[in-house]
Amino acid sequence: MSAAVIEVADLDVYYGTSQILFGVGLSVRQGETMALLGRNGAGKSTTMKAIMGLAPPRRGKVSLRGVVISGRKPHAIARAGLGFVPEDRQIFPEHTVEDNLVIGKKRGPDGQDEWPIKRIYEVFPLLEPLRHRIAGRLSGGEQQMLAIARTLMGNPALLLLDEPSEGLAPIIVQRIGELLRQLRSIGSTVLIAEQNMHFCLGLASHATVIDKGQIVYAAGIDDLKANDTIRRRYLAL
Amino acid sequence: MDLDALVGCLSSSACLVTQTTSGLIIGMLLFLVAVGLTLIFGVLKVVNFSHGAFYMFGAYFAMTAYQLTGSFALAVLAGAAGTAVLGLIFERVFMSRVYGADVLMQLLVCYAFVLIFDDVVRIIWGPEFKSMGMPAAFQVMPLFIAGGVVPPYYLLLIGVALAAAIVLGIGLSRSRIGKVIRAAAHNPGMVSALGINTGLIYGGVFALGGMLAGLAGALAAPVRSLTPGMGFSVLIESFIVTVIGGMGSILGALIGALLLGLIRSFGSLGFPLFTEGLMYLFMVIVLVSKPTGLFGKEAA
Amino acid sequence: APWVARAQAKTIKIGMPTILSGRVAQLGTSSRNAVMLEVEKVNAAGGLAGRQIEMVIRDSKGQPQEAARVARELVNTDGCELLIDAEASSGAFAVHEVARDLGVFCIHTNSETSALTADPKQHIPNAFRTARQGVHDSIVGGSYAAAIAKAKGLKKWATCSPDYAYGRDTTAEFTLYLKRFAPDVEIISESWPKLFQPDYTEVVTKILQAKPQALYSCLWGGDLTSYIDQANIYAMFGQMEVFAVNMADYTALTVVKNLPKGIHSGNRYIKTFPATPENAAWGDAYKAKYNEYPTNWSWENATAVMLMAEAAKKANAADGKKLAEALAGLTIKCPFGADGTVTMRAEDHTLVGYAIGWGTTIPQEPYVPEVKAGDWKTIFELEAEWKKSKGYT
Amino acid sequence: MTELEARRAETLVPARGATTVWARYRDVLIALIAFAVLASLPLFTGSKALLDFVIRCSAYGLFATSLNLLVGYTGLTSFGHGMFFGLGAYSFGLIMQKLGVPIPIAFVATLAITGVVAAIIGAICVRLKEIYFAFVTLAFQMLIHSTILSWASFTGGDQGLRGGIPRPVFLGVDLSNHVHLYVASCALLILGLLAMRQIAQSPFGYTLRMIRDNAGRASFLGIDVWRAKLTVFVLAALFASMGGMVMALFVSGAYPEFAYWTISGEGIFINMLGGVSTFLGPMVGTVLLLLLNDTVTRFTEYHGIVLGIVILFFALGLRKGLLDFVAEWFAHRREAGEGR
Amino acid sequence: MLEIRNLAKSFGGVKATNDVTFDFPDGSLTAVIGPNGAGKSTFFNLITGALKPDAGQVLLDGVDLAGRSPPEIVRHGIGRAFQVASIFRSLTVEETMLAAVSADQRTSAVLHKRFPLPETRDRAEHVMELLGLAGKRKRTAATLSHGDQKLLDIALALVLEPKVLLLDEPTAGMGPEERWRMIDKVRELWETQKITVVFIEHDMDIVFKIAPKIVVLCYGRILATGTPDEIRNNSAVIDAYLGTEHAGAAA
Ligand SMILES: Nc1ncnc2c1ncn2[C@@H]1O[C@H](COP(=O)(O)OP(=O)(O)OP(=O)(O)O)[C@@H](O)[C@H]1O
Ligand SMILES: Nc1ncnc2c1ncn2[C@@H]1O[C@H](COP(=O)(O)OP(=O)(O)OP(=O)(O)O)[C@@H](O)[C@H]1O
Ligand SMILES: [Mg+2]
Ligand SMILES: [Mg+2]
Repeated sequence: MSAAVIEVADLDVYYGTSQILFGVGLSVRQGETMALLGRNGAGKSTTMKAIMGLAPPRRGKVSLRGVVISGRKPHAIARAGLGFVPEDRQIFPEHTVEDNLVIGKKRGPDGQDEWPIKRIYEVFPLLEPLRHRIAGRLSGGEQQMLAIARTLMGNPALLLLDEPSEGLAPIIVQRIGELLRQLRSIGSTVLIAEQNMHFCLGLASHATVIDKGQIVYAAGIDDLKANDTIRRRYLAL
Repeated sequence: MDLDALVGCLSSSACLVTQTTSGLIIGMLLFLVAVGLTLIFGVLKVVNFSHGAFYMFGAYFAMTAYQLTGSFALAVLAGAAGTAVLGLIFERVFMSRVYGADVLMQLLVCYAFVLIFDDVVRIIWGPEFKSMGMPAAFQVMPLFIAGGVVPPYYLLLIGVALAAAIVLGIGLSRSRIGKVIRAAAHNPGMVSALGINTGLIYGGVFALGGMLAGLAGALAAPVRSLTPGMGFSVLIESFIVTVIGGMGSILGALIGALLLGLIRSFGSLGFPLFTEGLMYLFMVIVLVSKPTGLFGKEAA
Repeated sequence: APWVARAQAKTIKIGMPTILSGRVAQLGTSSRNAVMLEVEKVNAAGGLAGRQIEMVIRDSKGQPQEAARVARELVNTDGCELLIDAEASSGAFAVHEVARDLGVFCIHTNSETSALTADPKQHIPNAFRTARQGVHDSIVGGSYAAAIAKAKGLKKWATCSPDYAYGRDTTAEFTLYLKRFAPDVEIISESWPKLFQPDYTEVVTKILQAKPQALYSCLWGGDLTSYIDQANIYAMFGQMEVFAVNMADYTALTVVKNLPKGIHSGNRYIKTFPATPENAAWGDAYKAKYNEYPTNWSWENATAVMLMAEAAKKANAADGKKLAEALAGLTIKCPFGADGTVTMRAEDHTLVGYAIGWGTTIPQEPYVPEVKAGDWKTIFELEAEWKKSKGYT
Repeated sequence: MTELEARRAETLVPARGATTVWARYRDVLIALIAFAVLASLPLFTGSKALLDFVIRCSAYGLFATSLNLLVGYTGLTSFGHGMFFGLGAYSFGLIMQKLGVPIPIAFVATLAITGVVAAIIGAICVRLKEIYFAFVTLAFQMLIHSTILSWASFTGGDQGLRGGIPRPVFLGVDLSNHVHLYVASCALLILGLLAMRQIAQSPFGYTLRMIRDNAGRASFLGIDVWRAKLTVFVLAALFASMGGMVMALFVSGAYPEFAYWTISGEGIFINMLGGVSTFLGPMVGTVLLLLLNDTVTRFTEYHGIVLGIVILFFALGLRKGLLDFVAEWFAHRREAGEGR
Repeated sequence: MLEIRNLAKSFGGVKATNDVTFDFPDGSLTAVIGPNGAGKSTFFNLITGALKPDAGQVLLDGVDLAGRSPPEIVRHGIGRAFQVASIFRSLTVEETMLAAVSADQRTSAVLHKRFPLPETRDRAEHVMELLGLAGKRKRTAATLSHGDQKLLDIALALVLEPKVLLLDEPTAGMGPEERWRMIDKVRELWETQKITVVFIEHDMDIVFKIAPKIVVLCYGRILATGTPDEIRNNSAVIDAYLGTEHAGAAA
């Protein structure tokens, strides 16, 4: 079994005076697609933001391949090899598609460049004809692809995806699902937060369930599919 | 009102050339100050009320450097570099602490520094006004172009400002750093999550804005008297410029500054007692017909 | 009675609102310097009718409402019995109202606006002015300029003055007297830049367009030096005679780097005019103490203290009311007098007889080598006429 | 915010309901007591300076509180509110000097003039958003300031309205008497504050809050946002004008500085100092600023540095106005107390 | 009845709404679906006055409302809720409701009385009760959970007692459980209040389950209309929107 790419231990996160995460811990190994599941407001996005340094944890530790990265600034964390696609996509609406990609360009933590723009267009053939379009005018699904592509441009060792299916037409959700399966097949490591179970269960290899800011369950995806109690209790399925 | 003078001037090429260049000169110096203002607003959404102080420091730094070295080039360099450093420090140490707070809080921090900087200048250089003096190289007869008078120093000045405008305009729209700066203006969180040090960008933008104002101050030092508080009237005019052009737009700042310069130069002929009022009136008219300035974008 | 004697021995506080911050702080500071210089002398000589003077000097930031507030506070809270109002014009009018309200003795030292004392509506028995008066200045300037205009045939004139009351009044009065003495003079262009305007380029070019033979300006201080620097690079000074009334002041003379030769100017404070040992000694003493030359405001404030000291001597009291009675009509020896004396005119409580004249500049000390003194007899005549025309008499 | 936090926040909101009538009378009662205390001050102290201070607080307090109706309640940051302060001072002074009518008539006439001018300017300004609104109000302020300077024959130009403001005795009230002027200023202040409090707590006041939070949504509830903004713009102008009148009476004149942008700047400064989310924040700010100003100028002419550092303390240290800070601090205390 | 006649709007070159004609009978419940960027929100914006149509009519009971301002249209009886909850962050739930009723009763400009006016209470109370917000009345809107904020947004539209209620993705961003709770509430409202409801939704499970009638928009045009079964099996809709996963699935 390969070593953990990312190891999260004992995270406490606050917004102002209110505590959101209580000792959250999880780990994702090379080549895994880990689903982070939980109800609305359970703390999925907060966990991702905490890992990225966008919501700095008050306690706890995040290490990437054994190197502690918590406490650094978001840009330093990104440079260490994390790529984040936020729940609301946050593309740069006034830039063109290609400019969005260019802004995301950076070498990987070991100086590698596995994602030249040509390869991006190979993996996202839909984006190529749109390269000179103003990103704000793209449809939601196209924006979602752009957001993922932009993050890949930074050659991340680990991809954090926050609700990639939200608000998208079913056909687009399907397409993004195909894309993620493709990424998995080329060995990318992914941590994905989702509400859409159909979508997620067909995609992930492992699952972690979070509820009220605490991890309540972690196992392989088939385990979860078999475990009715957890699914009913925390995922309302 | 003295419309005859205005009409008379418009029909004479000598007068047209002279007044137009004089408008350009006023406009270009204004542009250098205003573009920093608009840049800082565009990226950090901070209305930098202390921007005039950078203009002031630019002039004082230049004067001191000139007195010490006797070199005008070094003086301009000192003005620009000194204010760049000052801008960086100001942003990193103070402004960076109030991002995310109420906009008025940011205004307040800037206002505090208007007060502090003026007194600092008073303490260092004294309350009296100073004059740097025109470098000998430029103490020459003015040029005559189509009957109009154009001093060589002002040609230099227009050239520098124009170069700054072009470099900035192209730099920001073409280069990656420019794209990143514009993106950071929209969404700093996302930009930093992509691995870009936004703190550096913010500091850099403030340094750049400060440097441009300082450059304007340094270039103005030979022809304007230096006094604590000298940044103020320049600041107000630059605000008019940026608002007319649209907050955050570099092209807007350029056009706004030139328009204002021309309003001044031709307005002083036709409305000698209401030149100032003319500027405000113009601003009101622009904003009423285009509520976000000439090149401003509707806030999302 | 013994308690009277003790009360007499008590120090007397004099309140002084002035401008110690902002654009004209330099002038406010020079006012304070001059006052302190003189007060030290008075105190060394036994004080004001035996009472040592304690100056309470406060900054008004040049804002009238602050000047009024500070003046009231000086009297009401700090117990000042007399006021030296070292404010610029609008502040002076504000303090004037305080003096009217509180009845406190007050000398305005810096406001040159004629109306402050000339307008009978403004008149109150407890207020005086030791500043030069605008109309005096203009009469002397007008007659001096007219003489040169006639000699050199300068018919076409332009004016360029700051757009506020001082600039407008002074310019209007100057041209009035210029035309009176040289009737064929014609004003062909007027420019009114704002006070503290940073750039004068459009004004300079506008004047160049008009091609006048002579230019009058009452810009002052930093504005004047900016203007000179900016006009210089258009080579303006070679093209016309320039009459800049506020040029011959050390604040401008010592600062401007390329002072053109031959600018005509009225005296503000200049060590060499009046060319008396007393005046030179006073200027040197000031320079020795403060390491800079006095300003126009300096002599005006010094004169106020000198007058107060003499009035106190005459009244043998430091009480405001008695002081005011003694001061009206008082003539004293003074380094700044045209004939060695100055007088506080009884009828309108304003200073007369001070040295006033015009000369031309050279780029180094003594800057204005020869000053042609104005004639007070002419001044009085024309002033009376002016007052009548304004309906002041 | 978590559920837990939210539940805490819940306890902070005072119970409303049948208490609204009482709330209204409570405000009146507090106002009456405040007036009684202020008005009896001259009986206990002979300090004219203290009375002067209170008069100036009235002038600035009315002005700053009215600005808060715009900034705090409606989210309209005006950089030009000072124009109405100046307009009030000048109109009142000119009416008294030129027409010599009884003071109450001049008072009402000034309010009428201010109202008309504010309606015209407001109609143009309130269409604009945020920074552009701020700057177009500033432009109008500068236009008015320029007009005052240029129209010297009428306004006295930069020298201001000279010769004092006549104060004919009206119904036994003699405003040239210091104590009378003092009591009248206090009365105006208290009445003005009470009226503004009523505006803030009226249905209209809540309309303003809605506009501040989300103007777009408010319009989908059937609210004419433009009209509401214009109304509050004019109302705020009236109270600012009242402040200007008190100032004119205090200095017995009017000066262009009253209509200069610095007055607007001070108003915003006061609001930030005192706090914009509490009704009395601007009043606290007024007292703070005036105290600061009066004491600092006594001791140093480098008051810029001192004032600047104090501002930095507020802006970087508290990050909010004093009264807002205190209110929040109390809220936390209470919360902690209940937690136990 | 709400009748849309030849409604059109373009942004630059993009025809966001392209000659749309459709009737919503009184008391109907209609779902609007379509690909991202199809012009669904734009369609709502045109009806409610947030955008001015380039052409066409919006007839409510025969009165043309096209091009009028939002306040006017609201007063004619078209209320809406937003894709992203649009609420008043600093007001409490109760204050929000009271102020909204006040606006509807034309007392929002009253100066001389204290807020809230007694006559606003009942309606506010009723709607808070109806949507289950009564227990959270003292909560500041900003502190509400995502779902409750959406509820509050809908409550704001409802408290105006509209004839037509437009809901833009009422379940957006909600988990499966909240989603169903929300949509049950919408259906309950529709059944009890007898109002016309139109909602935009991307969750096909929901759409097919509760909407008797569905309109599919694509590139600003109506691509198809019909019952869930008709839509599910419409090949054009499958190609443009549904994809293979939902197609005919529940048939
Ligand atoms: N900026 C904030 N300030 C205060 N509380 C916040 C903030 N952002 C989120 N919260 C609270 O933190 C908790 C966790 O939020 P988070 O966004 O992590 O949930 P989530 O699991 O991603 O939910 P969703 O599925 O709705 O996206 C929620 O109770 C939320 O209300
Ligand atoms: N204000 C606007 N300016 C320019 N283009 C706009 C504007 N609003 C919408 N559009 C464009 O109109 C089209 C329709 O947008 P609309 O928001 O109506 O889509 P939608 O169907 O609601 O999509 P989604 O399901 O993603 O919410 C899109 O191409 C969009 O980019
Ligand atoms: Mg989330
Ligand atoms: Mg939409």
